[in-house]
Amino acid sequence: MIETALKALFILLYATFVGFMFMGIIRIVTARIHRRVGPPIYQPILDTIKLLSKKSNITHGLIYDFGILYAVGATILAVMFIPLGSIGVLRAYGDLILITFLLEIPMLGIMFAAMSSGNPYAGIGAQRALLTLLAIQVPLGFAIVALAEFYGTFSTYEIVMAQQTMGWSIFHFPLLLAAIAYDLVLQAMFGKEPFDIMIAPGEISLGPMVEFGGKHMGLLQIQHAIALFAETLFFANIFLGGGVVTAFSSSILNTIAGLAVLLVKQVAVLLIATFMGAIFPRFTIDQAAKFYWKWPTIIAALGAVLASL
Amino acid sequence: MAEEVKASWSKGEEIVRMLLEKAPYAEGTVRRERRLEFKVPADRIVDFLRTAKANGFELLLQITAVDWLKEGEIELVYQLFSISHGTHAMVKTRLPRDEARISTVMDIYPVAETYERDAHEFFKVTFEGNPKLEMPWILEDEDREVGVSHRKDFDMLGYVKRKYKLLDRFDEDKENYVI
Amino acid sequence: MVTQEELIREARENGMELLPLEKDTYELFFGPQHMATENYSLILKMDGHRVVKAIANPGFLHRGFEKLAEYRPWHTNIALLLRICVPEPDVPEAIYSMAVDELMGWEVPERAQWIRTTVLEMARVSAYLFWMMGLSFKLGVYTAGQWAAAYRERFMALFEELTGARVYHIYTIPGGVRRDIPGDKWLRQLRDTVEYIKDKLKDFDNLVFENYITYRRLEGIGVMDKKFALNEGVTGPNLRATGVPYDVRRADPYLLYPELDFEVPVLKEGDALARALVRRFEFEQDLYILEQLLDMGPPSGPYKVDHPSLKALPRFRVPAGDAFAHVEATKGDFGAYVVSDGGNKPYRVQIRGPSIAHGIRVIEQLLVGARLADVPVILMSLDNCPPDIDR
Amino acid sequence: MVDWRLYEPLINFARKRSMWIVAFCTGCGGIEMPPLMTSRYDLERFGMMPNPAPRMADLFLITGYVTPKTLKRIIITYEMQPDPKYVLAHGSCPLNGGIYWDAYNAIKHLDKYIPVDVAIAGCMPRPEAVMDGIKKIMDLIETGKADGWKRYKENYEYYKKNQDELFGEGWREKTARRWIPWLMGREKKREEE
Amino acid sequence: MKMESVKIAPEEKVRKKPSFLKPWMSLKYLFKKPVTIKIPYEETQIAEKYRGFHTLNWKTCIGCNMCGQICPARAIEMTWIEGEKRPHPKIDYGRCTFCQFCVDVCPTNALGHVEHYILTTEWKDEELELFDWVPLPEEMVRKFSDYRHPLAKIEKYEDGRVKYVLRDGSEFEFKILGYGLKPPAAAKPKPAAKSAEKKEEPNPGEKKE
Repeated sequence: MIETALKALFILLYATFVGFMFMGIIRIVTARIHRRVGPPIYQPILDTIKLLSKKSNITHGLIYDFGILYAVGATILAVMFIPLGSIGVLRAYGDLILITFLLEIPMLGIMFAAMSSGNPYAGIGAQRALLTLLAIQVPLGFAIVALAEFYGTFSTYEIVMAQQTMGWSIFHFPLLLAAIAYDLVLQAMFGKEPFDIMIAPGEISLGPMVEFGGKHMGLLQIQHAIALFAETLFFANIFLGGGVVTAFSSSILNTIAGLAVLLVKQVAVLLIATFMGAIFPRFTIDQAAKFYWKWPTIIAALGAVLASL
Repeated sequence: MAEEVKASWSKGEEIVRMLLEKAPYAEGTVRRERRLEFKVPADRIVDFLRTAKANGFELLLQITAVDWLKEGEIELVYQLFSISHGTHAMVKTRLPRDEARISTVMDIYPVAETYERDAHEFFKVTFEGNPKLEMPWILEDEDREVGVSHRKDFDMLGYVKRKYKLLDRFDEDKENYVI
Repeated sequence: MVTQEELIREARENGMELLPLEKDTYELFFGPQHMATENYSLILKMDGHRVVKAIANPGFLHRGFEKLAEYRPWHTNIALLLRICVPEPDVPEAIYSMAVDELMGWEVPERAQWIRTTVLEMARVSAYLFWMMGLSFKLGVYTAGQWAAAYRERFMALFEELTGARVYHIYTIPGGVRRDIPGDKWLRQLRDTVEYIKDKLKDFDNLVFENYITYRRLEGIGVMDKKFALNEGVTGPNLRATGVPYDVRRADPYLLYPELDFEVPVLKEGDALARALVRRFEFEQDLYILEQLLDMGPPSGPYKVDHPSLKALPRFRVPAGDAFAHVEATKGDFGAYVVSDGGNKPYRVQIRGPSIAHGIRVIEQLLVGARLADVPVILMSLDNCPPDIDR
Repeated sequence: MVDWRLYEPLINFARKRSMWIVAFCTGCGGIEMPPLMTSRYDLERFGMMPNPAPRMADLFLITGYVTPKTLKRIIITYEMQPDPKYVLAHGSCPLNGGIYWDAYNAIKHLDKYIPVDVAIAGCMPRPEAVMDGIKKIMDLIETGKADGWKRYKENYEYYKKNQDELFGEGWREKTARRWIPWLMGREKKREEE
Repeated sequence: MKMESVKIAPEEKVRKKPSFLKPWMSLKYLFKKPVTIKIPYEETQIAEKYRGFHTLNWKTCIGCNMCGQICPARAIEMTWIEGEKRPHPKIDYGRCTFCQFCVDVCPTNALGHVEHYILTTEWKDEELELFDWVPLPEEMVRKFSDYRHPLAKIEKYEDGRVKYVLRDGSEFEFKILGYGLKPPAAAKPKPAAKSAEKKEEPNPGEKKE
């Protein structure tokens, strides 16, 4: 029991820290493409400390506070279900659909909070977030179905284990299609261009986040960091073979090596998203929905059909 | 030298002649190359601008109001530009200062609505038929109530002193200035 | 807290008609504290994410230039009036100076004309870079925006060398310019910069003007037709994007433009994409014009009129009369109407910013039916500059 | 109970290195903001970036002159920002009117209406000068001397009196309701027909 | 709607082709050197004759008030200083727009300008005094090469004495007799009126806070 609790704590701390580093990496890489120096890598941590140390805090009622906690809680729960190399707390129950669901519902929590603030921009942002959520469901579902059909299981851990013998998922053609679709979906989950429609600073002033300040925003930053970690981790697990290393005799070394391998894969996923974000303008919401229901859906559906053959 | 240019721009003379034929109530001159000037009585301005637009003056660039305090008149200058003739034209008209009313030219040049709002705000010229004159424009309500305007008799410095109290941070009485 | 009944009662007492907004619409105050509008406000009535009605609310930058100019000596007004157009402050300087030159009957020396033309073109290029930055930021390609802002700095440095200030140059004065070109080194630098920007334009093409998503975003929004544009007093690239080849540099030539060779881009569609492409092409043409000017080289001679009244500026007087001068700015037709009564201060100065036509009625009509996401893009594709409107 | 004073240096460091700026170009100095924020001078090295929402912003740059119409929005925006918040006034105009010393529509002394922490000279200030001002604010934050937000709370009556004197009582409500009849106008006509 | 001599660009030159792949080309800048100038750690090059703070040659200034007349912001006030025959301009950087028309019109070239442009103060009345000064001679300003305002502090005394403390510690002291074009109250006979006027001056600063 204590071991499980310790593991959970470790995962949480690791996820938060690495998530913040990921945020820093995104900012630095974006800055380099912009031809500038960019902030130090620990900048998101400073931002969060500053936000949490704000002296005044505005709240708009119970739902407003609850929504954020809900988002943070759901994200933490999602991290627990995803196998992190050989460490895992609830990985045995790590159902693909469950994790996908848990990765999406933080958006709902933020939306609750945003809606209760009464700011029209937050309302528009929440609408857009909802539509984005709706739009990504279809390709996401097909991608998951493709995975499940191919491996014959819904368990993430089993998929990771299966990849150790069969090779990474993306080396199989049907799953490559699913991976491409899923990567496009990830772009929306990260909130990066061309699908950062719900934030859209130039249009609706950060959308749902417009009313958050101080500690609420600080918590959201933490949530964002963990979510970043969880999403990349999930992708690395189901498509890039996860981080199972058995080369060393010591289990601790194996674990560390597994984490390192995972980290490299996660950063790769992150970089692709960053690159795409740096060079594409933002879609409008109807264009994004149409896009998701067209290309990624077709690709993912093709993958699912091929996988089931 | 300027005289020569004026004389040599025969195309301008032609345009003026053509316009004056259709609008005999106006006076027109060629100032220099690509600068025409018309003087129109205030009650015929709509007719004149309609004629002008039909004859190639497509753009209304601005409506300028000039307050001639000594004459007691407000001069409205309609800056037209003709793309087809490649010339600019000022259409000038004069209104009495105390009762500055003129009919709007919105139905000819819709953009005049904006310019008229501007002229109404700062020169208190009433353009009959413009529905948006009373709409908030640049000034705030409190300024409008006090009567801020660009007319010559508006005492700007006095108003500024009343409104902002202290004028100078470092020196209370910078009245010592001579300009 | 005021209840709704109280509000309604109060409104009725004050003669305000307060009707409940239709059920499925809501108001949105778009600006001035907003990234897409620079201190300019739009009041939108929204139905979902479509705009039902838009009202422009200018005046946040109003300082009463036209009144202030009546209190300051002729030359000093340069330092004041250039604040009307912040992205390209040389344009108000130039038009005011041209109008005063006409009133004085001065023929500006050739060297001064060359410098003025060069400064105007440099201002155009840097303003276009600024516009590119704005468009990219509003579209969400932050990369291009960051580059554009960085490359614009090269022109700022050149301006600094030439005029002694980065943004507010206060350089063009009636009768010529304030100081001479700092030397051949500056000309070489200018040529290098032009080459550099020309090279970098390819990157902008790749990233913005040939980007698939840019096309999806810009196509078919904010469509104007020729008749509408002419009626609404639209000028500049916005008018050319509807198919009217009106360019002040050709229609009413000034300075050295009759001798220069450049093409006027004209497109038919009149949507945001056409406006963006027209602007992009003009940017290229401006670089070409700068090259021609450099090939021409500055003519020798004085850089300002030799006139005794320029010795004692506070007592500089202008004969009575009025004059209108206008130039082609990146935003459109920028004009000044100057009236003198023979005194040492102008009797009346009116500056005609292009945005007064673009920013009020055109915006209000183009936005009806647009998506909320298109609002910043339409604003930017019209290149609306609020200080022009407010003055 | 944790003694937060122990963490004060860390918190102050975080505050000084992560100032988010309200995206509000109040005047002509706004044109020098893009070079400062973007690749050329890149303020993000210090963790500063323009933030569209005032609720999470710390630093308010008053970029140049302020007209009464803008000042109303500035005050509202300033009050929306969470404490601690800092104000940096650019150039001559907020200090003593600048070139608009006799303009009927420009504020002469900004500090009568909202507290200002740092003043910089210039018209308009070069990016380097703005950077110097920001550096100064950073120093003040580190030593805990950037107390504009405290002053605003303590002397609220003074500021409110000045604001009300300029705009008239009840200006907030008046400004909010100003446009309602014009938003409705067309609907009413349609109903009548 | 034809205009003579307009060269219209062919449409295909204006138009571009949308592409999905070309934007990826811009990723090459990931590995290029940033263009950032790292202020404040890196010095930027200021152009020669950049319009910065003023300098005044106290010996050649004839107090003609040409600068005061041309100033668009009325930032210049003629100041009578003890020991000087003619008044000298006092420049208020709370108003100055750095147009330097005053330098252009100065008949004896006494008023000049340097490239220095940085003046940053806390918003406190005693520090804001720095914004209002009688310019110092050029060599005293040029001494500092970091483009900052030369003064560290301005101390004002009751009797009109003003002490400028430069940033290197040296001091510059003089006594202000009064303002305006005319000699203040006939200079000598009525010192009482003068001091009354001067007492008024530091007061508003103290009153406010």
